[in-house]
Amino acid sequence: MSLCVNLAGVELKNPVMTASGTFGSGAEYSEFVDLGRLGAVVTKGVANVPWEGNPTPRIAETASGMLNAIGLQNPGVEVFCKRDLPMLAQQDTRVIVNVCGRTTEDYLEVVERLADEAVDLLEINISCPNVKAGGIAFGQDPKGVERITARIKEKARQPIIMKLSPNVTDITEIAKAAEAGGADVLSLINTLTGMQIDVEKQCFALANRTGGLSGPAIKPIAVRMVYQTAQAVRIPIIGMGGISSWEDAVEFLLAGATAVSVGTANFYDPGATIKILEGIATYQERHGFASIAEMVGKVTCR
Amino acid sequence: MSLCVNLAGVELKNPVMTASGTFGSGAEYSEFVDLGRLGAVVTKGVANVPWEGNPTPRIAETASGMLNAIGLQNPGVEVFCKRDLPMLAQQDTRVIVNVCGRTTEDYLEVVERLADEAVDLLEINISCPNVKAGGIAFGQDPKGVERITARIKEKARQPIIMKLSPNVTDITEIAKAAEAGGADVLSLINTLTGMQIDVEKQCFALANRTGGLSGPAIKPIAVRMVYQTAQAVRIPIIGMGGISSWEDAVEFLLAGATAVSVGTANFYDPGATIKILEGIATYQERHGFASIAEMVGKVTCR
Amino acid sequence: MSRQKTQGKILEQTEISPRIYSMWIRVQDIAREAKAGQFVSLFTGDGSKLLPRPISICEIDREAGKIRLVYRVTGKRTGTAILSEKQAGQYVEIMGPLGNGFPPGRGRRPLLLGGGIGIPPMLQLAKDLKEAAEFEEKTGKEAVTVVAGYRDRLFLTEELSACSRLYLATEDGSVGSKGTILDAVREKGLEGDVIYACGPTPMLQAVQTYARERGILCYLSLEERMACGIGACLACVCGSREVDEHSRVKNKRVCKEGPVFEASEVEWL
Amino acid sequence: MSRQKTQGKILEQTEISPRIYSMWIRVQDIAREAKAGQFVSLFTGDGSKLLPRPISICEIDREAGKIRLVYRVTGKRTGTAILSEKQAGQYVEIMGPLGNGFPPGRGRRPLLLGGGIGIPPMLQLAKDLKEAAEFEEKTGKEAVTVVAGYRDRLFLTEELSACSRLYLATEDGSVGSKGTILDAVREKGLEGDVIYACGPTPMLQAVQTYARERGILCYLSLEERMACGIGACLACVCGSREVDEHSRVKNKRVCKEGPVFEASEVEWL
Ligand SMILES: Cc1cc2nc3c(=O)[nH]c(=O)nc-3n(C[C@H](O)[C@H](O)[C@H](O)COP(=O)(O)OP(=O)(O)OC[C@H]3O[C@@H](n4cnc5c(N)ncnc54)[C@H](O)[C@@H]3O)c2cc1C
Ligand SMILES: Cc1cc2nc3c(=O)[nH]c(=O)nc-3n(C[C@H](O)[C@H](O)[C@H](O)COP(=O)(O)OP(=O)(O)OC[C@H]3O[C@@H](n4cnc5c(N)ncnc54)[C@H](O)[C@@H]3O)c2cc1C
Ligand SMILES: Cc1cc2nc3c(=O)[nH]c(=O)nc-3n(C[C@H](O)[C@H](O)[C@H](O)COP(=O)(O)O)c2cc1C
Ligand SMILES: Cc1cc2nc3c(=O)[nH]c(=O)nc-3n(C[C@H](O)[C@H](O)[C@H](O)COP(=O)(O)O)c2cc1C
Ligand code: FES
Ligand code: FES
Repeated sequence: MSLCVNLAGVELKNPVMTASGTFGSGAEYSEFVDLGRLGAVVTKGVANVPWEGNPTPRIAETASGMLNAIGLQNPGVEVFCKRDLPMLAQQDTRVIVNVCGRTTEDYLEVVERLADEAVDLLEINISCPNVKAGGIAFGQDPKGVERITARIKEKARQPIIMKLSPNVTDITEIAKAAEAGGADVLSLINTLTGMQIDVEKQCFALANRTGGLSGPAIKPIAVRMVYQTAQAVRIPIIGMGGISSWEDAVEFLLAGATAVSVGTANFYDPGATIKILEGIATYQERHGFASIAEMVGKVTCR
Repeated sequence: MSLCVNLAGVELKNPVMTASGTFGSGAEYSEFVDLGRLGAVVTKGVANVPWEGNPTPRIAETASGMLNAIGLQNPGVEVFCKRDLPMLAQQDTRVIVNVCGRTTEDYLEVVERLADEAVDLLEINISCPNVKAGGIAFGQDPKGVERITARIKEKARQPIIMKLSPNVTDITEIAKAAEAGGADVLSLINTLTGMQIDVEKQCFALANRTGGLSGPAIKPIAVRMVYQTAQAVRIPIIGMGGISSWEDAVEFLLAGATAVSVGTANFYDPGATIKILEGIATYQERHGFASIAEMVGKVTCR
Repeated sequence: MSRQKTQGKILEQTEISPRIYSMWIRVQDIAREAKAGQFVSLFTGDGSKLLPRPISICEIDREAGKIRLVYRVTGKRTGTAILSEKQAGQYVEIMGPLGNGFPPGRGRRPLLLGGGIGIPPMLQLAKDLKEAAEFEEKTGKEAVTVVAGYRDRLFLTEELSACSRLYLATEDGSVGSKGTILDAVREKGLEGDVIYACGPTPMLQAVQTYARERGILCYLSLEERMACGIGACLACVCGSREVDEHSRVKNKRVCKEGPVFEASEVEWL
Repeated sequence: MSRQKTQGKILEQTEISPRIYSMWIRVQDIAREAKAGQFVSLFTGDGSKLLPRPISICEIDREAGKIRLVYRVTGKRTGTAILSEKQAGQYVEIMGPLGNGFPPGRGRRPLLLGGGIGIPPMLQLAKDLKEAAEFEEKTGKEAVTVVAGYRDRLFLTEELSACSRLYLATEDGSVGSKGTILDAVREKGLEGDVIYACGPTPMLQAVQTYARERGILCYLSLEERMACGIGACLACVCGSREVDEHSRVKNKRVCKEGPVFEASEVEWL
């Protein structure tokens, strides 16, 4: 019985990863989680230069979820390589760097800078709803998605994961465009654009007005999109959106994801990833699946 | 201090309505709610002929929400006019009939049949995710939306409300298309397409596989879409999606909705509409708004 | 316009068998109106689990203004798990009584068949039927036959045997007949001329066939996922033989026209 | 890798002033490590309210392995409302201690300024400072000056006056000085050479200016919305004067580098 999964030739010891932006660089959660037990650590988005992010308030709680508009604050790829990567390289886990940018050139600069670093995969965030330029603007139009994917694929030394936005009419169209552009793997979903208003102050709850909705609230949308995408493309999918328990993670695997990322759940249970991992293992055994691959996409009708 | 609102020349005594499909024809909830206190009752979708709907299970609970795939079961417009309308006509409230169809002709048939009935407004559902033909297929493409809106507007004796789907990349584009087609009012949002999987049975939780996500979980998305749409069109908006409390309702008004519909909340609190109505009135007084119109779109930055 | 969801005070909460809980709730209005076979909607109080949990009324104490519910905790982190953590003295949101109860079936010899978590509603029914039989001057509890089918662990047997001739069936045969309630009926040669049944769908299907073959009047209490519980949302339909008056298609609402249907009305999909 | 969210047993829950609750929680690990000025994350237990509620530690009883939190219920249906309904004997999910506490400021005369729900963390600090002063053989409680500002209703005054020279300010002047804590400081001519302040942002801004103008060392305890509470999500940043070592932009994390900052570091946005 094996928990290994394979993403574009990179073997992960198990399918449980962290969702970008919810796990810092890994260092903060290492007090709570043995990083070496995770399939992979996915870092916060990294840009070519330091980004300030948005003013506060940057988050708001919503029913079974939250809105965030961090705005991709990050110290830039240079600091990241010198400070954060060495710590990650010491861990017995795969390292996936999430890459963000305002222009295609920004992305390329980061991707090239990471070429010779100890990074296993690159996750390209073309779906952040919280920045003015770049981010989601790239991720909502199939032609644009194909173009930027191809440009990045050309330069990337590591396999690339394109991270897709759920704020689209037809996720399969976007997914197929990324595949056509040469994506090795797809990550979905990023957050759904949302808004909260403070009715007593009559103002937006977030300084940025809108933010990205994450957490259990969005899980049904995420599962649907993973399922639809799995029917439409041949490359592997990393599923995420509201995963809090092993049952949630298995739901994504059955829907067609090869691996899963745990995001918002880390905030209310720093040990969530490990509990999920253990739950998947027990489930796998109970149902007699020899490998995770056997579970992937196994949902059927009644 | 007045609670009245005006939708395309039709005066409602207050901005609180029921969301289609969650309140039956009104009769069922009349044991719990004095229908005469509501701004309007919006009926379950009505088609030209009886519809069977989908097989069960038709619903599933999700975190702070639910999925439904009722599939627009309805007894057809003929039975509706003879059995349900007379009861509604006796209530001191506005009657809004939600209209569904598989083809444009289906919609037109219903609209024409209702021309001389005691119906104040028609709400045209071009956004149901749970039927194979019609429904959402009409609601995701701007050209299609404009075309069907224009066809219906031509025939409709009552003002028409176009009910929009949130499963789109850009809600303002769809909203503008409906406005261009002659819509008098917009309703948003309908449900978001979602899926749930039973991990022990390894099957879809709903017989229909996918269903529409409603309830508090989707409120941030709905508020955002109402806000964006209010910036983009000049016709009034009926806001809905997860409204459970008066605070939620006020959030939609501040975001730019002229009236609000209460849907899923009826299921867990049959008296929700009245509590919301009373809460809005208190809020209005506390903040010294002379009319609801003064509150509409009043959200500001910090 | 007078009905509302209300707060019921929990008077007693006991685990009467592994993961099976019995809860007595003080809720005057419901106790006053309730009939055997009706159900209530319980709400979890947790903001993430909003839908009602439909639970059959197991016993009614009209004088004391209280009702008893017996329910199964279906898993960890479920709504019923949350309900089971509430303690005597706390309140639970409740709405009801909902649906239609079991029709009396006067003058007939009743045979009550309950399977698993379908057993609880049989208790109030048995009590009512026994009382009716006594009123008609028949021999009290001998007039009512109950067959209760369990997987392995028993519950409510004392209460049931106090008001009926009780037969048991268990899957492994550890107590009573081995097999299903129908196995017990056959083994013991039990008879009746009106059947009331509640339990899992395969059991109800078997009972439907059994009754049809013998031409016995039969009532089935059905289960379906519910959202409103009052007939408005059309979530909970079951197939009906005839085009239904309300739906104009062959769909009856379990919460409104049911949960109890005459077996011949029901068409399984 | 040893830290986790844990279950703390509620030992006492009291409403000490309208909508202000005091809760003693048994939670050994936190009590052992905690310092004045640190905070904990409390979780509501409700599946719809997932984010932590950051609450300052008000008192620490290391021997008994318990901590005291004093918190305000901010409205109906809020997370704090749910927390306030829990009773002694029940458990609450808790994580901590988090952030950095108040630095000792040895040998100086401390002036503690607490406004509203910023008062609670001043209690443990005052106790610690009094003890330190006694150790340095200064006149116990006279060595510590606390000014507590309230809207109208008081709380924690007995505990504070037991370990400090306590001055009060109320908005309407019903008790103590009329106005803000700084009005009280001026009115009573209070002095100190290290200031510790916690309270609403406008108060902290005024204290920052006051300290700067007088060249007094000053520590502010800041508030910001939090998601992770441990420095990972970057939700809770505040503007800092210098480019921060972690962020490489002028953003410090209130949960990690804070919640206590030297006043001169903080740049309000
Ligand atoms: C008319 C009627 C009477 C019932 N009487 C009893 C009874 O007396 N005792 C008892 O233990 N159970 C009874 N049930 C079944 C009971 O409603 C479910 O076991 C319960 O709703 C499961 O909720 P949960 O919180 O444990 O599960 P969750 O998994 O948290 O439930 C998720 C959702 O699915 C629904 N659901 C899950 N299983 C069922 C089911 N079998 N039937 C209907 N809805 C379901 C829940 O109501 C909820 O909306 C009855 C059902 C019906 C329809
Ligand atoms: C370091 C720190 C220490 C604090 N110490 C105390 C204390 O000792 N006593 C006390 O009463 N309060 C304290 N607060 C404020 C307290 O965290 C909020 O009042 C509380 O989170 C509000 O939650 P709620 O459930 O009442 O409101 P809800 O409206 O249900 O909260 C919704 C969301 O907003 C967040 N939120 C709302 N108001 C605030 C706020 N003012 N600051 C941060 N997050 C907020 C909540 O944490 C939650 O995520 C402290 C805040 C911080 C940052
Ligand atoms: C606070 C926060 C910050 C995030 N930052 C990033 C980011 O930098 N890059 C990215 O691709 N996604 C980011 N995300 C999106 C998550 O990686 C994930 O796609 C999303 O939250 C859905 O998963 P969840 O519901 O499990 O959180 C962020 C999410 C949150 C909540
Ligand atoms: C059970 C159910 C049935 C619905 N049926 C209809 C329908 O017939 N026509 C329609 O336009 N919308 C229908 N809707 C969508 C609602 O009217 C509403 O747009 C949506 O549920 C969001 O609001 P809510 O979150 O308050 O429920 C239905 C929703 C639910 C939950
Ligand atoms: S549950 Fe809504 S109609 Fe039965
Ligand atoms: S709350 Fe996450 S960094 Fe401070």
